Amino acid sequence: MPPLANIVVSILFDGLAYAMVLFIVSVGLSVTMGLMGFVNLAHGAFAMAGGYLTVSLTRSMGVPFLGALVIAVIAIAAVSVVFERTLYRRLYRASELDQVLLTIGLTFLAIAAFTWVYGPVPQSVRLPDYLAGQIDAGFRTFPTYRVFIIAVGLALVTVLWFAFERTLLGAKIRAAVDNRRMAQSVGIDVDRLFTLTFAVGSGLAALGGGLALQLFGMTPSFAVVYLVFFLLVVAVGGLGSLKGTLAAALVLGICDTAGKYLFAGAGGFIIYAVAIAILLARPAGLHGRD
Amino acid sequence: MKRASSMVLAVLGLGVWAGGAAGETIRVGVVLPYSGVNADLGSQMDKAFDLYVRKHAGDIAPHKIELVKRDEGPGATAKTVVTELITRDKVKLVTGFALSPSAIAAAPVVTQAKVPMLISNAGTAWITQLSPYIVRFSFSMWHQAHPMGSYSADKLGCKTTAIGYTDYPPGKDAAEAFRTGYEKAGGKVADVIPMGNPAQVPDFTPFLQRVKDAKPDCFYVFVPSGAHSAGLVKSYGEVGLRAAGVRLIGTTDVVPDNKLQDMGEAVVGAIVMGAYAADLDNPANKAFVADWTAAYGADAPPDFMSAAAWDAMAAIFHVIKTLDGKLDDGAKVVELLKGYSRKSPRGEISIDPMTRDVVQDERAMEIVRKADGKLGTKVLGVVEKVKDQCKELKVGRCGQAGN
Amino acid sequence: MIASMTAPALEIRGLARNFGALAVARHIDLVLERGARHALIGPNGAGKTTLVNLITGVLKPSAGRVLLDGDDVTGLPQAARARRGIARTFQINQLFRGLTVLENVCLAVAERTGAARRMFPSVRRDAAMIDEALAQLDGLRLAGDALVPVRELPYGRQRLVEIALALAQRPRVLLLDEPAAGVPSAESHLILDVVASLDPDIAVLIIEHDMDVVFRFARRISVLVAGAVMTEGTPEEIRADPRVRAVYLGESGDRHG
Amino acid sequence: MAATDEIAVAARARRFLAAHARLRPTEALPWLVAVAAFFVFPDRLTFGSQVLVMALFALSLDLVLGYAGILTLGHAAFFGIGAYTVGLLAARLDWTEPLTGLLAAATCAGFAGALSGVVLLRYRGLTLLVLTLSTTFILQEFGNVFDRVTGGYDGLPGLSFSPVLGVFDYDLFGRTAYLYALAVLFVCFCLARAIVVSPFGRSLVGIRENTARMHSIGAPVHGRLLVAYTVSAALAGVAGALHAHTNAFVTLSVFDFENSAGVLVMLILGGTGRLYGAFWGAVVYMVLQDSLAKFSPAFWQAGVGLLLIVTVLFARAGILGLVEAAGRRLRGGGP
Repeated sequence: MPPLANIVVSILFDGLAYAMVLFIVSVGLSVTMGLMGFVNLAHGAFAMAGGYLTVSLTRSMGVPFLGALVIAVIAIAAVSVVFERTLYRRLYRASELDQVLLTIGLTFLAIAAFTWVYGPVPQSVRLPDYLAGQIDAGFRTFPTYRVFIIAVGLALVTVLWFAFERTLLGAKIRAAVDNRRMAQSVGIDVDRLFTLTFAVGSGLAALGGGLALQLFGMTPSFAVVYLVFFLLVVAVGGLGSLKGTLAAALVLGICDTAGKYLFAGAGGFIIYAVAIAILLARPAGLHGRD
Repeated sequence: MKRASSMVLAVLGLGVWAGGAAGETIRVGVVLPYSGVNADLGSQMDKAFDLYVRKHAGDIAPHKIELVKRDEGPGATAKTVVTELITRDKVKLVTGFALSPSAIAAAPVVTQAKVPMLISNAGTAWITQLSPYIVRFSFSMWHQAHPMGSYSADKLGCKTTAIGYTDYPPGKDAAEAFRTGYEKAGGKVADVIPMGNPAQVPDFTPFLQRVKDAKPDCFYVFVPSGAHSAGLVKSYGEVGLRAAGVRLIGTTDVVPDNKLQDMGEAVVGAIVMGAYAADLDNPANKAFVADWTAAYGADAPPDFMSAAAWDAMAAIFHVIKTLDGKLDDGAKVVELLKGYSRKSPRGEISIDPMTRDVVQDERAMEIVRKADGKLGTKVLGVVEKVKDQCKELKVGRCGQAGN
Repeated sequence: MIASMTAPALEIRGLARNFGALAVARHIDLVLERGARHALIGPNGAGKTTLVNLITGVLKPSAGRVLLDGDDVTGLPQAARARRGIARTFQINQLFRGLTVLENVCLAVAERTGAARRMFPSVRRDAAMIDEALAQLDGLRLAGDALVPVRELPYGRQRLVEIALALAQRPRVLLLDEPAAGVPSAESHLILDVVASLDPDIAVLIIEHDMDVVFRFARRISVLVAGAVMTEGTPEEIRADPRVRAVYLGESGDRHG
Repeated sequence: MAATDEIAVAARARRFLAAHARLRPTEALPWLVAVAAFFVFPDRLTFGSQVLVMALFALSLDLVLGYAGILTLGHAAFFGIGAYTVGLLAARLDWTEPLTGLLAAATCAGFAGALSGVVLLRYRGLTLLVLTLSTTFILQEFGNVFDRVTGGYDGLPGLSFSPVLGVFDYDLFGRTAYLYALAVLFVCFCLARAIVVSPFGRSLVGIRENTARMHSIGAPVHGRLLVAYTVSAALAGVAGALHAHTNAFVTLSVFDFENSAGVLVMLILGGTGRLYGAFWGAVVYMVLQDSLAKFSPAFWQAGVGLLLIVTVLFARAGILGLVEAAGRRLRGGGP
């Protein structure tokens, strides 16, 4: 295989896998922020909870990895509803500053709680054999786990796209993101819609956490250290936009990977520089509304 | 109980330390990251301090020791923490310091207060030059990385090597120290790759892909021990670097003992330079690991940081015993520590009287699958009595006149 | 200077604005002489508020020019036009709701006098500003509410504060966008009385749906339909125009019985 | 009759607005507490000086967030620029005089504020949040790449600054550092206060309350925000310089996200748009964090997190918001 083509394939493949993780975690944040204008800085904590739950299920209870992921998604989605009903909904009409304070408080609590249970040592799980190792595509090999992440990501994109664009529920969500007051006046129960999207968003964050576990390891700081990247994706994509979040995850994921590969010395700059460039040109994001 | 009541008062923000210390109770300040991204490192050392105090409390009778623990994590300023340990908590010594910036920030304080600082991890080479009261029991990156440079060129057949490091001072030091030793021994550096910052574990794959495409004999790595090292080794396996015949070499930070078992088959065959591994075969280490396992379980073994902390505490006990609990004169304590040596879990270690930095044997260790199925190390060779090569070779700031 | 003395207070030439393919303003011409009392009427969605936004600089025109006292201000931003004497009120209140009525007016006074650039307090100069604001409020019978936060005022009084803010700018051209909108009819006369007693030197353009008000107040009327001026004339001419009856008076005729 | 009413109203109005500018007795409280702390906690002054530095940093943020309504997550950039200004001047040029150092820091940080503000202040909301925090990260990366100049994450060690006013040298107990920080904080508070009660400051509040209306009454909104942002950046720079002076050390961690987010949390906790919210927010947050961290170094975040959540649930608008509400209720219920 010629070197240049090899480089391009590497960047696209690794970038795509990275982008999928970014997308899966960020999409829930984007839709909830777009729908209610709620600044949920605790989103990373839900991802972390998903990761730790996956660890516990596979390690202590012997649940297979895939099963553990599914259980984690459902469990975290359910738990998030409790938080939404008891805490978040009191602050829908509060200022964004109060929302910042609440969700940072929740994140701090989550960090302390998970340190209490799991300790500060990074946790990871042993992958099942069919996900470890490599897939030989003839001209080169690809890590199986990354192929798996890409497959999960693409499947989710398809399902979410269908749910968003082709179902009544999706239409209601889009209408509410567009204009909440108008949606309410035509009889859409926006509060319930929010609870639902919040649950789905948190569940997806948990899935992202469970998948990222293999790449980054899981420590109690996960809730904050990766939050910046999720915010970057949401802002660059445009609030409340599925297409935008996907586009942003792809652009940032692939640019970051390319930067690391080609200009390792400047690699740290690139994701931020790209985000700044896009936002200066398109303040509302790639698919945002002005 | 006394401690609990003082905590309550502290919580109330009254800031009054209730109950004076008993005459022969020696207070030692422990500064470690208990919260934040580095909490993991803190806990490895904290366990060692606690264990030593518990095991050896009788050695210093009739004196007692009390550890006053302070967080080195986010939100704390090391200077404030150390100042208050000295002025309010009346500690006679401070130890710990996982992070170099904290030790650097606190250096002027211990100089001014004449209180010895026994470092158990912070690795920037020139820290010991910042104050005559600083003694280091751990290592600088030059202790391990520089010998690894010559060893890999001479003994491991690394004709060409790519260097990857996390882009912060220990990483930069580890890269420069390795390169200095490696190029002097005739090796050729194929690529130098900064691999992200220590705060977030990056997706290592693109960096490793780049190494794979450069096809060097060896890939020398420094990443912070913890989530970084686990992520790196996973990606090393996934990208197929091992299959492509690129050998993973580095310092012990890449394969800390408490994460080793999770790393899987990918790590087998990696060769690291370091002073400690949990399965090192010497009596002191066997006793240490046995005590540790009894206290904390077999799943969470001690690592090189635990060993350094263990030695620092042993030195503190030695000082208390020798000076019969009279530690008011910090200069005297430091004098006593200069030339101090002991049979450590790391083998024989000593403190260089000139630099107040540790002198220890560095071992080239290969990661192997042991008979019991667990991952462990096999010592390939030993470089004896290694001093901090940064100061020996007078590199950069290490060459400037210090204290 | 001479030219600007004789030039109309406000002149609009061929003003147009498109949103994509949708033309919301098509080649509008309009002249307001000094002291003019001009009404702008037209069915909903005719582009009346858009025209106000084009005149004040909230929107940039796709074509055409806006002249203030004969000077072209088309390229100027909103704030610069305001400082040159264009003031407006909003159809939906745009007030500083958390501040008192007095503070609201003081903000406008401070912008006009340039005091708002001052970064330190001065008892003497602040007092002068307060006195001017109070005088303004007094003229609108709002002085009694001076210290009440705007959000606590009844809606009708808030509409008066809208006008007070605009008048505090001492404008030469005043654009009133449905000043009595949303006010119960029992109170609307308070607002219309204020409108009727405005300084005769100010050129006033009023957008209003109530035809009784329009015919009583205006000396000239423009009828805007689908973004274009259909006709312009005196109240009598407009009343007599059959096209106006057809598109506009007919429907409002029903409303007013 | 009507005439006397109006005169009465006018007099009241003048008094009312003047009251914004007039000193209230409660405003003495923070300063009394700060001075009292000097005598009551003589062995806590190093910590106290850190609290005062953060109070100043929060104050600088209040100017843009509390008054002008600009939400930013990049204020650590200006703090860091201030800290590195005095750090580099001392380490590389031997310029160690502290007061001129503060001025230099204010100038550099203010300049950076003006420069970045020209572009950034055209944006709002999440976009601005991400733009500011990305810019700060890039600055930090920049400092890491040029570690020969900045010292990287190991920082500029062993900075020694000249005695304050040429007389007061830094002592182990932090007496000088505390009083120096307190004096600088006081001067900056007076400055900020004058700005806030001035017509300029009121126009910032106008922009926060209703930007559209400010445009229409002729306010050059962007220019106003730019001036406010510049002043705020300069003050943040002074806070950073003070941080460097009192610690005798600067590292790149001054640019950390935690620093930007921490100061934001302190300010919101204290109450925005009130000046003294910056003071009380910093005091409450840092004293609690410090006490809890001594009690339990590993789990102090649980206590701080709980405080934040409870504050939001029971005291919108922060601690001072709660105090004001309580005050209103007392007055309302009293005679």
